[in-house]
Amino acid sequence: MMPRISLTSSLRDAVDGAESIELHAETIGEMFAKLAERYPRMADRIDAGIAVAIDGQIYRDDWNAKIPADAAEVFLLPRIQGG
Amino acid sequence: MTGVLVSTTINGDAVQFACPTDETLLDSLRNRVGLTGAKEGCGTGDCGACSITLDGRLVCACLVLGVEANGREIGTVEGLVEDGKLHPLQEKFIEHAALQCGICTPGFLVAAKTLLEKNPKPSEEQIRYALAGNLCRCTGYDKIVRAVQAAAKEMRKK
Amino acid sequence: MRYETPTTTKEAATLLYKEKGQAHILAGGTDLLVRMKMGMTEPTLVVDIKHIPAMQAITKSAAGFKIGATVCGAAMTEHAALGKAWPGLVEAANLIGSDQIQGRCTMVGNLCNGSPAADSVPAMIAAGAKAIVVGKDKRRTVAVDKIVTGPGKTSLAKGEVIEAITLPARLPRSGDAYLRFTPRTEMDIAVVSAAVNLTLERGVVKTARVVLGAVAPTAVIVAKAAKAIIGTKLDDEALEKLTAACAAACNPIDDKRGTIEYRTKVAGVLAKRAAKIAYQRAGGTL
Amino acid sequence: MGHDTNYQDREFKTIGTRVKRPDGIDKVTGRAKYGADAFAPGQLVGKVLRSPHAHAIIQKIDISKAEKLAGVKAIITSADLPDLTGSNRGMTDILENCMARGRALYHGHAVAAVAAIDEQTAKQALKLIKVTYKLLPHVTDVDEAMLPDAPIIQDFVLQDGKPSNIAGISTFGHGDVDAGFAEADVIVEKSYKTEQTHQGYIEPHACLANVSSDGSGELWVTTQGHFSFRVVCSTLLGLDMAKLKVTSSEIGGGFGGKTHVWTEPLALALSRKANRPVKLVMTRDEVFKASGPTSSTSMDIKIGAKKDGTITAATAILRYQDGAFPGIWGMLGAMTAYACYDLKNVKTVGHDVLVNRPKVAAYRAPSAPMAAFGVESTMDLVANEIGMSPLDFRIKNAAKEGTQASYGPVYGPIGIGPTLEAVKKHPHMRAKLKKNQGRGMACGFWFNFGGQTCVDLNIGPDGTVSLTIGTIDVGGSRASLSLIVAEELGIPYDQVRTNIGDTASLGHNDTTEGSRGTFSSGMAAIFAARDAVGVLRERAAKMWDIPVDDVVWADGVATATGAKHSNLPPLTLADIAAKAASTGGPIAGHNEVVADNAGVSFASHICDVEVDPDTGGTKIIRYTVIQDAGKAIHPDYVEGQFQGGAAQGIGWALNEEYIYGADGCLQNTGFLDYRIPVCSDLPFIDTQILEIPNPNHPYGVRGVGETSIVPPLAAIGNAVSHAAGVRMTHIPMSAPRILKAIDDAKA
Repeated sequence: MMPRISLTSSLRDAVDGAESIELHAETIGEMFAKLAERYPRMADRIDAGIAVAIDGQIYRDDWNAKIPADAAEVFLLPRIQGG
Repeated sequence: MTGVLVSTTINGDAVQFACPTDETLLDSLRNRVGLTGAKEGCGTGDCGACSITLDGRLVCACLVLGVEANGREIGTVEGLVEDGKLHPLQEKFIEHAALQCGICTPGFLVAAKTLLEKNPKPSEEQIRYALAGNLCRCTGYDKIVRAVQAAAKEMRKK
Repeated sequence: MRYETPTTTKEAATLLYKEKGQAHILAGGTDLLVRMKMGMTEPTLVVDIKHIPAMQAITKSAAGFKIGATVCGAAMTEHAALGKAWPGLVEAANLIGSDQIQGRCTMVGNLCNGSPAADSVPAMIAAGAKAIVVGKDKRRTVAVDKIVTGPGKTSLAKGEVIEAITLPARLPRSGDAYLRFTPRTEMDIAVVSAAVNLTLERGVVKTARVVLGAVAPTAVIVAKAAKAIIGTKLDDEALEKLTAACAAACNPIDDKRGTIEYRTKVAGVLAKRAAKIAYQRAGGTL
Repeated sequence: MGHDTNYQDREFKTIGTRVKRPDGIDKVTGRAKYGADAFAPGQLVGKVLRSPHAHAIIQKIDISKAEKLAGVKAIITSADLPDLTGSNRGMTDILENCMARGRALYHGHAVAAVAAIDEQTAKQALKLIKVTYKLLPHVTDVDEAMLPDAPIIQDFVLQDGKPSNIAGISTFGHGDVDAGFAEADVIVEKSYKTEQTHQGYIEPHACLANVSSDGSGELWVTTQGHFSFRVVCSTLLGLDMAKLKVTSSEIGGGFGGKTHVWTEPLALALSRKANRPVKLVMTRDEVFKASGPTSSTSMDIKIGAKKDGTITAATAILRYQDGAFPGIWGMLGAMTAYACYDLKNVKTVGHDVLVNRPKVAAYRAPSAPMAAFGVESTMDLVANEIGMSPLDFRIKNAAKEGTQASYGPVYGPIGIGPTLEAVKKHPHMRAKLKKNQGRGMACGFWFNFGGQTCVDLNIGPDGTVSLTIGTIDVGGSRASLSLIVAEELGIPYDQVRTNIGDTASLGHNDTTEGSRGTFSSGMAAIFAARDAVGVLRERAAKMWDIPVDDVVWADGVATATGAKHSNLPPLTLADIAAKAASTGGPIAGHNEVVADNAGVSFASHICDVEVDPDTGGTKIIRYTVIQDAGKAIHPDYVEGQFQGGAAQGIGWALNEEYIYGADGCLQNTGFLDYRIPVCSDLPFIDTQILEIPNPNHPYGVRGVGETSIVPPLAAIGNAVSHAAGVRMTHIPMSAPRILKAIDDAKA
């Protein structure tokens, strides 16, 4: 199964306005690589920092994190800061 | 710049230091005597982090000139330990987790000690008002007030 | 910066008179050291008056109390007889800063600093306090309300030093009170304040003085407010008149601590509450 | 590597006990060394000259007189800090914020700095530096900065190709809000404003910089992230990272304000120029003028609901002020605004707006408290309109597992529902109120996060254990981490000591922010301890000369299993450590981890206030914090975080604010007029810790530190509205604002 990757609205302009994309990747790093390949404008956004929620768990840093084949949701959102 | 020699007593010890006349006692204590327990949080008497006693009275060391200490008795947080034993306030502050970052702690301890010497059985309200000159940004004061209450109780037993 | 520790008031006055540069008196230092820290003043001479015996004590005589210029707020609070006679004044002095500030600050410093928001000043004026002023050549006694002439300004001549504050002998059935509004419960500057001092005769206000702080360039004596309650038992009508008189006497500014509107409104509220406290302290029942 | 981060339900022995912190004695005796407590031989005093203007071109800086003053050893201006940041905009902004480059962007912006033999000389030198300014129009209000004719703060910021102060517009949400509002029986729309606040840590920024002529250097500094400071400082100064050793002092509070460099690069540059150590300590005045406040905001909130209490749609238009440099603060407000609720149709738009104020830094759950104030106040208004209790209205709409969060993803197991149920059961909700008193409640959310983390665990020859971490300890985390190691190794707490390593002793650790300290270093400590247990078992096996598979580690001892080894007495840590030399050398565990999944956190607060209707003065009568903390490692310090966040929120709600004059200058740069709560302002703050385990931490730990500051603004606003009968829409709810609202309502 290929998980759908949803994007927060501020990232959509980099993927030609799509709200979500179908893409096969086993890890966050692989997903980012494939996204940047398919949508060159995503490269800068990825460099600037994107957090990834996989079934509700937010990964801010770990590009090795696995994307399970049965993941119900992969969501890309801006990288956050705290106090 | 005019410099003067100051002879004073700090925590019971005779101490001499030389300082410019316009230097605060806080700077003298920290930079010339080497007692850095009193902290500068504001330098204008609004935070109490530099609380010390001067002839037994609680004051902000940032609002006293170093030269004024001549011939007088100073008490700082470094003098709270007696015979190698922590003061009950120090014990209770640790036990009750009454400090987080700890920068305000020396000032609170000196102020609380002064309070308990005058009033061994203060009410919660009296504690809160007596410590109102000491700002703490971490704890919301809850555990500080509880630690002072516990120390007061402990000290009354003796 | 020269630092001097004279042992007589006259000596202090002479030092201050002769100084060509920026000269300051150091008593509690709770204003002076802040101004030095903020770079608002760079003194060439500081005269520490705490070594002058005539300034160090609170004394009581048939004429009333005399409070030396270097007596700190905490020492006033500790003086039982003073607190009994002038509870409002002692409370006002006690409101200047934290316990740490109380260990140093003095009423005379509070006065000479010339702040419109000084806590002890309305209470001193309400009490009819006088200042003993010593110059290099002569002494004079001045009513406290004549000392401050504007924000940061006083009527003292170059070299003049206030040695002590005197309070008149306390008549029986008298009471005073001071209230202020501050955003915090402690460690704050009055946004607006009110002091009331009164004497009763058979439960009726015989004499009264109402003074407001932080509503004008200097503390304001509101004669109309006093008049409104004289001859009354502080009934609602009298208190309403007092409130209105206080509002009318306000000439405040908008600043970081409060608005004109707020100060004008709350001055009357505080004066009313202070009048009630003073009345009860004088033995009246509301 | 390869450690399982999943939650393992188990019985704890030491976790959850209230032990004494290891740094306690140093901190109650005055021995603990903070930023300003260091000394280096030959050190100079550093001082910074700051702009007296809100916005001005710096035409000339004449240092000739200052240079000639005896005792002055170095003077720097922006010319001494060439731009080495390449095309990294964020880094360039940091450089420019540290020292103005041709233009002062806010009152207090650094313009020059000196190093001299003592304080008096340094101050004198600042006076002798003559700066020629050409004043520019300024803007300090967020709404005014968005007007078409507003003075432009940064030329590189464009909207639709034109210069603008709007540095970013971020939109979040899902569904169709127009359709949702059409379905609503009740719609409430309200605008709110909140003023700028400061983190208000009691310790000013302070550092001691020492750069040698060979380009190596040391920096002693009060910071939330010494590794990040190393990255930034070495980049700005062109130093090799490995040659700059940064040591974190004890830290006197941070709350986000010490995640950022302010004067540290200046101290390093001065030290390099003078070739001597330079100590640079900010005054309180400088801290307020020129270090990390939070945003002031302006917001429009709209919520629609059916009579049965179902929210049909919600929107939030948020305008957050970033200071003079772009940030993500409006974006974070837009992400967090509705995070507590299960909404079918929701849209939030966050604007990041530039003004002539200091660069905004994170402040505890940054941006969430303001948005929560708008949303949670409006929630009460809607509940009131439909005749439902505010609590039941929130319970009905609370987010739960499977809810699509308003910021995008779908929630796993979360704690908002349980905190609301706990509110319902709490005795505080049934306590009687007196005249002029009112009760309010509100909810809050924060993300929490983990990040790069690295720890070292070393077992000494006597069997005591030393844990070295790279996250700093602001509130007792060394005690919590020692508890974790003690738990994992099965030994007493006293046998473990946790220390904070400098940048030369560990790999990179991210800044201690986002409530990550105990969560992430705790995770790494567990794994390092497990590695060490593996080594201990091997060593015991060697000592016994039996297969390692026959050795188990439990309760702090190695035991040989099986009947054939029943003659072997257990070996303690000390027994094994004593023989380390002959069994393979020092015994250690080590772990590097990217600790993601800190677990989102929710809180619900209850507050009673009393309002004096004649003065507008407000007193907090009672306050209760209920928060999901995951597993509480050291309950005292979890409670401390709850209470501290609530107290900061109370100060923000009632009194704290940056006050700018018409000249664009900050008027209250001290603790007298920037009023953080004093002891007599507050009651005891009750706490209730809910321990809903984080599924992604072996012990179920979540971030704890930040969420507690989110609900207070709204909880107090709601309480004031019940006490005084007026809805406050402007924070802080100072006495003049409340009295005016009361009078306006009467009129």
